[in-house]
Amino acid sequence: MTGPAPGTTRPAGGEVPGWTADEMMTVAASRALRNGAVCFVGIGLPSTAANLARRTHAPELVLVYESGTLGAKPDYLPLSIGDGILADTADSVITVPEVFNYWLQSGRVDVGFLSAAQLDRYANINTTVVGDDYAHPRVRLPGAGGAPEIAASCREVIVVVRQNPRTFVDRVDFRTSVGFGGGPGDRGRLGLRGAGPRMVITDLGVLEPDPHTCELRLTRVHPGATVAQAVAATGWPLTVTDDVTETDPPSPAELTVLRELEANKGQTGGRS
Amino acid sequence: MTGPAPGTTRPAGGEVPGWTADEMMTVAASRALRNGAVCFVGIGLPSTAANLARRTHAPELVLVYESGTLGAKPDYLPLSIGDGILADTADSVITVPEVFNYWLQSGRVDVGFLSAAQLDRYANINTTVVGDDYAHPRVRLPGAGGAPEIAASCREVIVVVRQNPRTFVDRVDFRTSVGFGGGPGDRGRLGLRGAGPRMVITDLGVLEPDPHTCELRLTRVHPGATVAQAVAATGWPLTVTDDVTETDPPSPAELTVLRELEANKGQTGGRS
Amino acid sequence: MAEIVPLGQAVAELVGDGDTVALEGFTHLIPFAAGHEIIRQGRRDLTLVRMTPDVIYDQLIGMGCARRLVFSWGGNPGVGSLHRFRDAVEHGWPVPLELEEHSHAGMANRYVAGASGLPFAVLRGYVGTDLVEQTPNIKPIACPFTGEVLTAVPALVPDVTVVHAQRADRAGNVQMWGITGVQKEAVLAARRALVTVEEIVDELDARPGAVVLPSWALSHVSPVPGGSHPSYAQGYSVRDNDFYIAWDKISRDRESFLAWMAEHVLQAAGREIR
Amino acid sequence: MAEIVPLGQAVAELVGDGDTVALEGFTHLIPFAAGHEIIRQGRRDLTLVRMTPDVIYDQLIGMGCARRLVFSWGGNPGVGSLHRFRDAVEHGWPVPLELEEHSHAGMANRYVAGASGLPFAVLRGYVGTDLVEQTPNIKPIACPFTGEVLTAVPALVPDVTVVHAQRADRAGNVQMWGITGVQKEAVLAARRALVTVEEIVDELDARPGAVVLPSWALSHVSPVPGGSHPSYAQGYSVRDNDFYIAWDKISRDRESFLAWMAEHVLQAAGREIR
Repeated sequence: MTGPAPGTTRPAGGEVPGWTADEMMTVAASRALRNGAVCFVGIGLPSTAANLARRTHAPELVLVYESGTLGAKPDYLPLSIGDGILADTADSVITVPEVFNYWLQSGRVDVGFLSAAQLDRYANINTTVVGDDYAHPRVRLPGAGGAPEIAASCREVIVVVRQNPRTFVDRVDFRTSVGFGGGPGDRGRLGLRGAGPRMVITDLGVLEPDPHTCELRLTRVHPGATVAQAVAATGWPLTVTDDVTETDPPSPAELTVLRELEANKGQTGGRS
Repeated sequence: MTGPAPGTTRPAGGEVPGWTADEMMTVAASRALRNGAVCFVGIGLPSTAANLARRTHAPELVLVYESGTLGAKPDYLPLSIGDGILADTADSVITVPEVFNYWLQSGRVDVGFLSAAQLDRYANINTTVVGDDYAHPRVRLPGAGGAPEIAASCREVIVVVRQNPRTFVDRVDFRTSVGFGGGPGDRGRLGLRGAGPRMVITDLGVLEPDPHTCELRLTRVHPGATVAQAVAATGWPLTVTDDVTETDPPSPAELTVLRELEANKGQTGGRS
Repeated sequence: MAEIVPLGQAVAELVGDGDTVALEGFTHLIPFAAGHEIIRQGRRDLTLVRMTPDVIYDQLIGMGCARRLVFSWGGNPGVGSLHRFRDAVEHGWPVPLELEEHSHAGMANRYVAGASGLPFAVLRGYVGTDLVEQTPNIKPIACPFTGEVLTAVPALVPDVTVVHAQRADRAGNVQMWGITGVQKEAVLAARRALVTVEEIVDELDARPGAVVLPSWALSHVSPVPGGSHPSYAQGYSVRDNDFYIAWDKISRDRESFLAWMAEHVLQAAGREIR
Repeated sequence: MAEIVPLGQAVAELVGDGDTVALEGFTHLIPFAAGHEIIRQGRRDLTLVRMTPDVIYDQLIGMGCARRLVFSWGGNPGVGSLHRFRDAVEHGWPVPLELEEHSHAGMANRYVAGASGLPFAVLRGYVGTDLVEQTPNIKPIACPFTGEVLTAVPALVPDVTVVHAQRADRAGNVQMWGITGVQKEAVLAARRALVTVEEIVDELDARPGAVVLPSWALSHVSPVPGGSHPSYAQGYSVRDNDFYIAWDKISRDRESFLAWMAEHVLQAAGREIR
């Protein structure tokens, strides 16, 4: 796992008939994956997005789950990172140390998905504790999991997270995974080999780092959401690009596949 | 491989009817293996001795070949460390890095067999070059193979080598593997975790380290060989214990099994 | 050579108060039954080690068996938080829980170092994160050849590692397949190792993807059919996802947790939950 | 994704003069045919890397392809010396051969570091041996936690690694089984990788002990039935032990060696020795 488990879907700010905000978020994430890419996926939305992509525009997408399955091709959505369907359909099942050393650390993974409990303007991520005192946290979160090294070693990272002021904060209480650190040049100084976050996909739109300042800027809003909503949902003065575009709505094909995937989630789970 | 490849058998100093000196050497080596021990074996005489032991007094002997076969139970003597029969009969086939890291380095192996091109009174071993100038050797030998770490990490080491002044030298030209280094305490100072050489089995007899000085002393002679021969075959003033005993001759059972093993060596090799 | 003994005896002989214990498993093959036996035997002050502490660790923590947790991700996979874990960290109930926190890559390499007889492991990790300040067990190390600075973490050497596998032969050689995670490393890193298995068979015929743990590398093997429930054993059972979801409600409240444990674990010696 | 191309094209595209080349194999699955193709294409100044350089390296060295050898054991397994290797080291024929010499444990860990994207590996090794003085690539390193001093060796990162495997599917995913030695690490450590296979199949059905190298981790795959002869490919051929014995006589003498190479390798493009 690479962050807190996902909650349930909720409608976007402006109720839009036809699909939920989470469906839009998942579709946007799936579109961000090019065919043939090697993708490191955790359970939840990233796994859904990757499997949606594999069934639509990216049939050659290579899924790597940190449980040790290389090239898994699950025919239903696994409910856990170690679901048997992943081993059954993988090109190769390897050990956990091998996943992290031979495949992730070596720089062989193109895209890593991360989620966040807190995220700042440089896309630094907190999945450890909420509150200023680590020893006495207000909320104890699951912790780092694979995230710090995914953030460090994947060629690029895509963050998928719902946008609200509790999550989009001016300063993360704990830096579990590094985005752009304190700004330009920091990744290089830290010796991180991947390029870092390429985009942050939320239920309202898409944020992308400014190539010069590395600060996240709103570049897209989803249908039914507004720039004003995105700004209001962000705990720092959010920069908005002059040419904010609107995300193409989910296509009927995307929605059909996505809903079929959700309907058959964890198919055999607990039905022994 | 852990040393130079074995040559062919030759009769002992005094010709003894009934068995060859190499047969006596192999039988003596096999007797040194207790049932249930985990044994790291190279090809040649050590492999023969270990398989003889498994068929006589030590049916539970665990054979580990550095090619990555744990618990191999070959039904004929392999001609190479990577013979298919080893993989076919192993409890587990693992990678070479795993053999050396998880099994040897971790201290899980009881007995390691080594051979030598040169050996000194502290059982330090040379399998690298003959001659004083490494860059321009008189004879270039195969090199270290697994020997340095076998010598370092096995709980104990048994050296099997033919005894003559060219091999049993006052000073090895190159120290490939450490026996007792310069004498008492050296293994500890070097951080070597195994106890080091327990015995050196030759075609003439058996040498064992003095518990105080660590220097090899002649403790046994094989039937047909004499103390005088052993002393003459040693390039340093060989200490002889007061109570030198004579090795029990190979039993008919040992000889039968050994010869059957030799007769069927590498059975399927090249017979495709 | 491993001895094949009943679970109760194996835990009694191998797990003591204050021990460092790793019950490993990566969603698959989690040794729940062994964890329940540790709870029944009332072990205390354990240092629990695990990459992904989940429901069985929530139970051990909630029953007050643990003083310390060394981990990298603590949650109820696909469901949410571990409420007993959170209660221990946030409110010290039933006893305070010290944390030593790592990343998956760091934990995996710490087991590898332990299995390899090395005092530490080297990785590209942790750099720039706040994890570094929270433990002395993450340090920089320079490459003697390039000068590049990487990260070192100390070897993990549990007093006991417990894993669950599909089967063993009568000599105590263990075979597991499917997702085997970091179990081999965790077993080889430990001073003592217990493997619970679905069944004992005459012959371990070769299987694709099978990992074999030789008997001579193990302490005890205990036959415990269904011993990984609600986790699963590929080829024997499927994951009881409904239980993981139900656990969220059971564990939210201290009383309902204690009542559930009393009924399903403390009074369940011999018969395991299904 | 790996391209499936003929051996000649694969070697021409992947192996250049002066490259560091590892043709790995541990008695089993040694890529002889690829080595012969490198000889036919007249590559020079290669740095050859291998744990156990055997007959194919004797041939590459004797034909003057190599300037340098990085290795841990050089011999004709079960037979004796490598005469061309010795002639190059002892008399500089046909060209001098620089040596960088390690132990098996050191070489294996150097490949592991290369495959892991680390600049070095740590092991308990070499201490007290004369190997340490012969290369700058063996250095002490202290544990940052215990202070214990261990040994570091730099990562091996070949320009090209070549291995032989049983089969590949049409997408270029490779499957090998039996003794697979250090081949996976050698492939993942390299900048480019070539795998020769006994056959291309539609489907790689799961097999006990099978190791899969995904197509996306490889450069080229070349079908070369019998491409490991006189070594063997488990399930396809057995080791030609008679050839290894015969090689001792063929290679003893420079002229007989050259004559044999001319007849069986140089003039054998397309058809491989049987």
